[in-house]
Amino acid sequence: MSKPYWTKENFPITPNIRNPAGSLAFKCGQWRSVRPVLDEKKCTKCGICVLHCPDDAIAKNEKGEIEINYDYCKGCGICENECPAKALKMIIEVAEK
Amino acid sequence: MKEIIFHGRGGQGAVAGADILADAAMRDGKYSQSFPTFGPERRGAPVMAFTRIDDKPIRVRCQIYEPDYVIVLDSTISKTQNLTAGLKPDGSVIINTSSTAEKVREEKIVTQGKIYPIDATSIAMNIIGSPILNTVILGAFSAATGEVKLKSLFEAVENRFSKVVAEKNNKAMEEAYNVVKGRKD
Amino acid sequence: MKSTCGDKVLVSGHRACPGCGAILALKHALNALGKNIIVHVATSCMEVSIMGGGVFPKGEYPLTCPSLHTAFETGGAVVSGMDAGLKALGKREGVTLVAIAGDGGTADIGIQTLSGAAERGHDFIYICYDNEAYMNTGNQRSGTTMPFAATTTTPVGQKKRGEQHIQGRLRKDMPAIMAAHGIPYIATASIAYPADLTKKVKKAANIHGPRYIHIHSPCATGWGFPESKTIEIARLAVQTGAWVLFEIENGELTVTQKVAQRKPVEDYLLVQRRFKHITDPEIAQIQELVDKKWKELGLQ
Amino acid sequence: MNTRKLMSGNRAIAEAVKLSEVNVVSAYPITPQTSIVEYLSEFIARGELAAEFVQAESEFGAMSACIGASSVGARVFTATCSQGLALMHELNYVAAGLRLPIVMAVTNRQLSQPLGMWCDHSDAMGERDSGWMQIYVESCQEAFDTVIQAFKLAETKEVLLPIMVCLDGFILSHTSEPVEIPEQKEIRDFLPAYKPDADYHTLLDVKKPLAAGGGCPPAFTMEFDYKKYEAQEKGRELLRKIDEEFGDAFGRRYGLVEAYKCDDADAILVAMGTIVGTAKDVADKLRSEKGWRVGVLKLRSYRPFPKEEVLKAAFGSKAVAVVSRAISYGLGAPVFSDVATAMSNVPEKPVLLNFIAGMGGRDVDKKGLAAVFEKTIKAAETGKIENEVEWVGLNKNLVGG
Repeated sequence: MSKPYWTKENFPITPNIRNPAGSLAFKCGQWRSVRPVLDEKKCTKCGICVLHCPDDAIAKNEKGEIEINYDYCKGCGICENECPAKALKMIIEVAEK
Repeated sequence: MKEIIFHGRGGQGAVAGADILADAAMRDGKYSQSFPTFGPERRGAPVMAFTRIDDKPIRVRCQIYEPDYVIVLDSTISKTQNLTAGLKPDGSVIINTSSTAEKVREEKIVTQGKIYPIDATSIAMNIIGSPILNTVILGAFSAATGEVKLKSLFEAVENRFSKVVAEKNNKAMEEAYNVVKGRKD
Repeated sequence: MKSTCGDKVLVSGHRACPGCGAILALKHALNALGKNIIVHVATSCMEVSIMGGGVFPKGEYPLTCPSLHTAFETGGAVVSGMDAGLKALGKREGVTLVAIAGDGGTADIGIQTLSGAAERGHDFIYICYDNEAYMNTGNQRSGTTMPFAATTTTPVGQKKRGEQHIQGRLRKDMPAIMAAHGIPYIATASIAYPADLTKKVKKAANIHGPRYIHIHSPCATGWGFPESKTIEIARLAVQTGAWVLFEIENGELTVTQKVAQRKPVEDYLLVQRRFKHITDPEIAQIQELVDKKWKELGLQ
Repeated sequence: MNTRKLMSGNRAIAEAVKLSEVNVVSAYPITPQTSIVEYLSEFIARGELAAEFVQAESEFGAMSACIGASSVGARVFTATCSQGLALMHELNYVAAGLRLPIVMAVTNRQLSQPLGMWCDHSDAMGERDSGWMQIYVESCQEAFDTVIQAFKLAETKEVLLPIMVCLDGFILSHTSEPVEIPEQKEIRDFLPAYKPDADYHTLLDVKKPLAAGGGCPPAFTMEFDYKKYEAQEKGRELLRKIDEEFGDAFGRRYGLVEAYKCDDADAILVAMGTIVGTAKDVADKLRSEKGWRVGVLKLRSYRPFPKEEVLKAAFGSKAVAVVSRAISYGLGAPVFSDVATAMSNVPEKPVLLNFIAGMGGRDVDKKGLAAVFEKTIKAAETGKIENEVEWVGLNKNLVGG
């Protein structure tokens, strides 16, 4: 759990949030019950999964490879459904320690 | 404090007249207040407007029930309204009419108070060229009551209208002033 | 893996449902506009996802641009005030004002302020994300709900067959209403066609005056389909002609996504729980309305 | 050099808004507010005021636009009344909660039904608890001066709440009287430009992105409510201070209340707005003609409520009559409740009388107010009241009572 971004000494007059992109601290991946797994052999690096991911949890790295950020992936499965190469597969989430 | 009620019909300038009188009184160094009847104003319908003048700040803000003066822009209103309702016993009425004070009283257009008739319509038509009555009758009011200086009325009119319009109005106002003054002296 | 926002306006960690269509609409639109925007978000799913109660205490705000929420029906008027305020302060240059609202906030409760702002000619982009009902409060019908759709206020029973608005229309035609205001740019878009959507938003960004973009954004929860199918359903809406992608630039209408082989509308309807009660004659009625709209748009 | 001009209450408001150098005016026309926005539109058209005017599609839109403009850092003014103010209701709470220092003139007018456009305070009373401050004025000069004071107070960091300047519809909005207008420079010295701080205010700035107006869970909502409460409490003190500063600069002071001849009074009449002036004349007359020791307490600041001043003025009196131009159906009158609240923990309090007067433009004349004083003096002597609620000027032939 991250802390409130204000302090007691500095309690604001409105619940306005002065913290752009502060949501990156919120690991919404914990909502997930299924997770996408990438078969790198099948992946054509077309980027369709990147485009359609509602949680911005899939990106291409410097080498152009697809990487899934499980911190934010909510496991909707759009990537699996839209992948033209069938390189993504949803599997049941296992409890992480 | 002096309280004045204007009677007129929508479009005759009763409301502006009350304003000009209050403005002139202010220019005399007095305190003043003017206000219209609070309601929808329609052309031709009878309207009232009010002015208060005093040497000290005016605090009262209710309607005027016992005026010191009544200014009548249109005597035909007497058919439907008692023009002098509540008029103080020593009050005066300045009325736009081509008739005399005696006739006005005889015909029960005005039933009480001292009457100052002034043919404001003729003066306005001759000098201004249109039946603008409020400034003309204020000239007569100044002469009849001495409650406001003619010079201050001139200034108030100049402040309100363009130069050309103000000049004509002031000329007509002065004419009415002189008519009443002449009659008095 | 490290997260960076780069040039993104919407980043991860928002509170939209898994597979949300509306957040995709915002992702494409806002990222296309860039950070020099001030956004008003009307009360809606997206408002809650971006700045709902859970977001405040820890400041978990998923945008990199300033945003304001006031109420449900205020978008057009609030951006009018922003437009006037920035102009009066000499700070108007370089800032794009964006009003975001759902279909209810646009077609129903917010139509007055939107109409006023459009008619006065304020400089703003209005984005309506359309999920065809009040999803934030749990799926009540709105002015853009399709005929026969079951919602919680148009349930199906012995006496009622789901949404039953006046005959002859698929939904309240917001783009046509905005076109009647004579504003310089109007577009429809779909989350299934992000390139088309992005292109339209970028085009709008380079035009001054009121601009209106209406984005079809299916809702897995409200419509009743698996959350993995959001894009597929949105695509079916376009492929069956139930949603047409076009733009109206200075009064000139262009269909931007032509569908060569239009699929029957039942392909779109039958995969959604909200239409599971629908009968063949009812499907035929909807098909007729789709055909009619196509004809109006000069399509086959 | 001051200029002294004859002008209506509405004109005085518009002149003050002009000299406050507002950036944005957004409003929707409604009688009797209309001439305020007409004057402002004229000032803008003539180039005398460098502001943007947005005539919104409704009062609801007008307040929304005011919020939008204020949230990007503009000094903002609006005006409305009656149905218009009621239509703004939802957004009034939003403006206060976002802590936006918007100033609004309210030309107090009755609320329909029955339909009418005449004065009473029902409209502003409906917004009493919205977080806005409310100041009621008695004269055109006070209307002018209060707008200037209101911008200064609203924009003070410890306050940051919107303020309504309430003037009686028609009775003041359309009454002309001499008003002293200071020079622009003098006003600017007193009221410098509004400079919101992006780290504190609700300010939408692309260089310092923030999310404003979002949700807040129950664990924190009361704390923000407390902040607004605290701002009104501090605002009470700050209005006293700003009024003093204004007095030093311009020679006119109003206080949070005006206690007129209350020091030795047995009976005190409490009122707001234009009733006060008439009541002062009546009090003087009764003092000289009947020898009654009567006084008048004008409530100028209604929110924040001037608790200390009310207690101080009422101290030593035997009866206090509250004359309200509004009704709280099922109880009595809101202003009476407020005065009673202020006195609730005072051990030896005067008898309190609850009068409703001037509803829907019913003239509150000298006769009516003299009757109020008479009843109050009687209560001062006997320590008893005749009726829990008294209706002044009610035609009892028609409705009994």
